[in-house]
Amino acid sequence: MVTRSFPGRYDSLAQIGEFIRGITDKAGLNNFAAYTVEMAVDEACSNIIEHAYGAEDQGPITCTCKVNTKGLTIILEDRGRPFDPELVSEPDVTGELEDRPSHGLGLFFIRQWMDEVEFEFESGNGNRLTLYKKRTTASTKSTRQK
Amino acid sequence: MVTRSFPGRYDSLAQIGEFIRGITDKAGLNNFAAYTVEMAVDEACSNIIEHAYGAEDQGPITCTCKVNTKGLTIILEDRGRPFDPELVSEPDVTGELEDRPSHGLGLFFIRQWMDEVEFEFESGNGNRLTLYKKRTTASTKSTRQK
Amino acid sequence: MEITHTQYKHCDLVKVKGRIDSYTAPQLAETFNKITDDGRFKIALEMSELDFMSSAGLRALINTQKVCKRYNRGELVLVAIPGNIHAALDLAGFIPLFKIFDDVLSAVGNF
Amino acid sequence: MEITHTQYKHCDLVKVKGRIDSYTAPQLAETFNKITDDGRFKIALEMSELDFMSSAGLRALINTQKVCKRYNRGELVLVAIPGNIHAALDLAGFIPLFKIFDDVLSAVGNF
Ligand SMILES: Nc1ncnc2c1ncn2[C@@H]1O[C@H](COP(=O)(O)OP(=O)(O)O)[C@@H](O)[C@H]1O
Ligand SMILES: Nc1ncnc2c1ncn2[C@@H]1O[C@H](COP(=O)(O)OP(=O)(O)O)[C@@H](O)[C@H]1O
Repeated sequence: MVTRSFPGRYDSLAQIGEFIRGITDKAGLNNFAAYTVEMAVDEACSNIIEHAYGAEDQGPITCTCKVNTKGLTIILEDRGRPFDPELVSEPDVTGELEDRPSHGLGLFFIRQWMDEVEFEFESGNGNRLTLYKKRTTASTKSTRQK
Repeated sequence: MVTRSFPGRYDSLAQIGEFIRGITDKAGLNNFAAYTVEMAVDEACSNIIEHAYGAEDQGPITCTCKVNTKGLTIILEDRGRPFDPELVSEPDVTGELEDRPSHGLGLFFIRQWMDEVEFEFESGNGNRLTLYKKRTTASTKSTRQK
Repeated sequence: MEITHTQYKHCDLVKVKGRIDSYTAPQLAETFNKITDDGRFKIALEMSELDFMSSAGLRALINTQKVCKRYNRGELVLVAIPGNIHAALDLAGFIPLFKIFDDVLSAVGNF
Repeated sequence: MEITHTQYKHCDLVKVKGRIDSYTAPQLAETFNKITDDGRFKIALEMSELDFMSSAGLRALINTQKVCKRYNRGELVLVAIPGNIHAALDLAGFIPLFKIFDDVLSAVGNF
């Protein structure tokens, strides 16, 4: 288990990405699985800064990673406002160009690309987002090949 | 001294070029000097086929090469009609596009790029064109570097 | 992120390298805006050296495509999309919205 | 000699490799003629892999340039000219008659 805290700023995103790539490497995820984790975490952290904190420099993002034989768990914690993801509807990803929303893809990517996604809010403790990515056969194989 | 004979056909030109590159390599000419010799010989052989023989497959082109410390001599012989190069005037290489001739550059390249050019005709023996290319300091240097 | 912009006779080529996330995407959007504000709506985005693109980057793409395609005056085309980014564009349903080219020459030549 | 011809929206790209002499130049001339007979007069000739060009090749260039430039309808531009061939074009006084580009992208983008 590794925990690291980052300032809630957009220029932390590149460092968070690097940190996550280190973890996905160690977990032996294949290139594409690693990319989906990096992207899901990036989307979640952007949302924390933009929506939970409402601006940059309002608080930290804490990132805890656990690797086991079955997969990789990443927990993101912030002290911003609570959020009920159930209220967010799926974006239109099939309509004509003019009907396409330019917002609302972040959560969609997180849900599509992670195997489990859980949002929790405890007053006093803030928000906790748990992302879980299973090892696929392919990724296990690519680990063995190393 | 090396002598080789080629059929007076346009598809001999590539082989003649290869033969000449072999000679310029052996003579240690630098890349550009070698190119000018290859081009002069190509122009001369094209003229032999087109003008001296008047068509393909009318006779051979004989190519004799001599290398010495001062430079490279190439003698091209054919059995086609005689030719007085004094009658050919220099092409216009400075005018407007519309005034530029599309013919008449071959002889010009031969004369500009070789150090000595001599046309001879002996009835019964046909034409003999002697091309001489001096070694330049640069080419001698590049030989020494080898 | 590193952006290079070259203006050709009939189109603009934007090459983006590195990472597009919420921090850097505004620069890409600004590059596109400068081009379209100039009345130029034929844009090729070269992505071969792009490592990462979040939904902030997708936002810049879709917004620019809307501006470019309006009144049929042009379009944004995508060039040399890396595999992972292609998968993201695909999941977002962007593939039918953009012409895709393998190399810049065909992209620029298409305008 | 090997010739590749690609038609783009605003121009045609001809790439020639190997050796242009009296034997092969007619093929190059024919490629150019097919393009101009099609009513297309903006042509880029990519020469980076050309080893040799005799005056027969120069002839094809100048004839095509005359056809292309007539009525201001286009031009033949030269791309990535190898050093020795550049020297020959220079000696023949061709340099002022052709726009020259370092790479195909700028050549195609210029049309
Ligand atoms: N961590 C969060 N805290 C509060 N609200 C959030 C959070 N994440 C997402 N949201 C809400 O869900 C919406 C959809 O989020 P998302 O799909 O990431 O798209 P976007 O951020 O582009 O709007 C956001 O507009 C916001 O209202
Ligand atoms: N070997 C030759 N035999 C006879 N006539 C020649 C020969 N070489 C050149 N000529 C004459 O000199 C002219 C100029 O030759 P050149 O400069 O090579 O241009 P081109 O062959 O393109 O006409 C030719 O048109 C031809 O009339």
